[in-house]
Amino acid sequence: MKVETQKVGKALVVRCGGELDMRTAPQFRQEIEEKLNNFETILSLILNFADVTFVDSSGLGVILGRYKKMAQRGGQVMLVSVPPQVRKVFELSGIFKIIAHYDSEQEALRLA
Amino acid sequence: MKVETQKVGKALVVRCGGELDMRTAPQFRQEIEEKLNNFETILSLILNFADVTFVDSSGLGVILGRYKKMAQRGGQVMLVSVPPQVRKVFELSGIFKIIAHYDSEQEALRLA
Amino acid sequence: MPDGVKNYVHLEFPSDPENVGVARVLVASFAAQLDFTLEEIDEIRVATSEAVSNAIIHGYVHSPGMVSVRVNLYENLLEIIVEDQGVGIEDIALASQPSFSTDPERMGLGLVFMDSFMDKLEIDSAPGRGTRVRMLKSPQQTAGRNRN
Amino acid sequence: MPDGVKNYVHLEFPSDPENVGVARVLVASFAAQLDFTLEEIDEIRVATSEAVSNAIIHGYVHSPGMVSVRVNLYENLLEIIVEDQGVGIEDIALASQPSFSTDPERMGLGLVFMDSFMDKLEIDSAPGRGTRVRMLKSPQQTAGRNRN
Ligand SMILES: Nc1ncnc2c1ncn2[C@@H]1O[C@H](COP(=O)(O)OP(=O)(O)O)[C@@H](O)[C@H]1O
Ligand SMILES: Nc1ncnc2c1ncn2[C@@H]1O[C@H](COP(=O)(O)OP(=O)(O)O)[C@@H](O)[C@H]1O
Repeated sequence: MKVETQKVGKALVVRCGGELDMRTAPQFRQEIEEKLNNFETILSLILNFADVTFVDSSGLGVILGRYKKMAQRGGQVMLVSVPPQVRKVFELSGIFKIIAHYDSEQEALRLA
Repeated sequence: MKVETQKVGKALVVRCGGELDMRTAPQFRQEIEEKLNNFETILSLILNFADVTFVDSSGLGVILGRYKKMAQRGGQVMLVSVPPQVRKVFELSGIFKIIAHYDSEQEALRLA
Repeated sequence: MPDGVKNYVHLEFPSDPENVGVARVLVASFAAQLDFTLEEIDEIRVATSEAVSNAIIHGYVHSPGMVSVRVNLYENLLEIIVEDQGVGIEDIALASQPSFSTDPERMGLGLVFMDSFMDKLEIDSAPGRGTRVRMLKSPQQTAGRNRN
Repeated sequence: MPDGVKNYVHLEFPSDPENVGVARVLVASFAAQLDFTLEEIDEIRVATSEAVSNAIIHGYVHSPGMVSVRVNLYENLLEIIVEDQGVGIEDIALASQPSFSTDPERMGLGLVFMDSFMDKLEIDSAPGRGTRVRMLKSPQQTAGRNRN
């Protein structure tokens, strides 16, 4: 999968693409962890899912893991542009109850 | 696969989409044959392949079959918008030597 | 072929994570023979992914093995059977509870998703004897769909 | 697994035309583990389609039967083996000639495409014993490609 990161102030924007499942979850986790470890000041992790085509429970697990990490440092995770075809697993999982989602990066950044 | 036909004067424009293989070839043949049988006046069969994603030798076979039918009535077949990913089988088969191809329907219709 | 089966495919592969996506793609492509909506196909994709991931992650947690995916097409009904010869499940009722997982890193939602996204879910498993997951789904709308 | 095989999938299905596209999709998806370009994947798709179509059209011309597609992944090499237990080929050299077909409605290009689009093509067949087509292909560029 594609994982592009960009630091914007105290936020880390992660633009993801492709399929997030048990095969790609480790890479997804590692690339984000590396950045978070390098920048202790980051308090908002913004996951842009616009180009994500598939997420299953393994994918949700790695998102929840990042949520726990960010909570530990008093930060938050924000989801952006969750496409319709992957929205259902997010809704069923209840993850939207603890992680807010936004329509655009701009909107998330404004509230970061 | 998708097969939409439109009669334009002495030409029959066929807009195709999807995969043209041994599964879909019979439907493709039948829909064109029906129209050609209904309109004996048609002298140009214009196959618009813009939305075709796959063609193999079974697909080429049914195109060549239409070519023979049209030749019998003194008509021609014209290919339009053959996408890059299916161009190779056309080139290898030598079918471009007997069937002309054009970039747009307009161009083909002008020469029909 | 079992009674009433119109067509089927049978896929076997070693428990390599690379094959989860391959199995999904196979099942989704085969399922297109029925009038499923794109949304229903997405649901089938997730259910398949969960069943195959479970075989690899849980079934073959100790040592690798083979996963089998059989997809049967009936009149207006799709049947997916995912099997492994792995460790098996001790307590299927417990395993089926939302959030239950024997792996602290996982969410315990796999069986919940299979159950929610498919019309029917059946699990046959015993410790040391492997696991067999059977899922059924029919298209909800009966209107014709233009297949590619 | 055979020597040097890193991963594989094995698909079996009855000789139903619906399954040609399913087999193509499976092989293309599995092949994505190597650094093939999109163009090379398209070539693999055509070669697979020809081999599976031949098994269905020629191999099982008299009565239906099972088709087997095995895809082996080696270090930088893909191997596709398509098998049927159909009528078999009398004269493989003759069958391989461009435009040769025992079916007057067909173009006789299937084997030509398999040979052109893959690096290596091997056919093992005998009348009444079925046909086994083995095809090999390696990515031509060795540069890394960003997989999804
Ligand atoms: N194929 C399997 N083999 C062995 N155990 C399994 C299998 N599938 C499920 N399980 C057991 O059922 C539990 C719940 O599975 P599931 O709901 O998919 O959640 P998760 O995969 O997140 O653990 C797993 O933690 C595991 O203990
Ligand atoms: N799997 C097979 N079983 C039996 N005969 C086959 C098989 N594959 C190929 N053939 C024979 O080889 C011939 C040439 O095949 P091919 O080049 O694919 O062209 P076509 O499919 O257009 O006939 C076929 O016409 C058939 O006689």
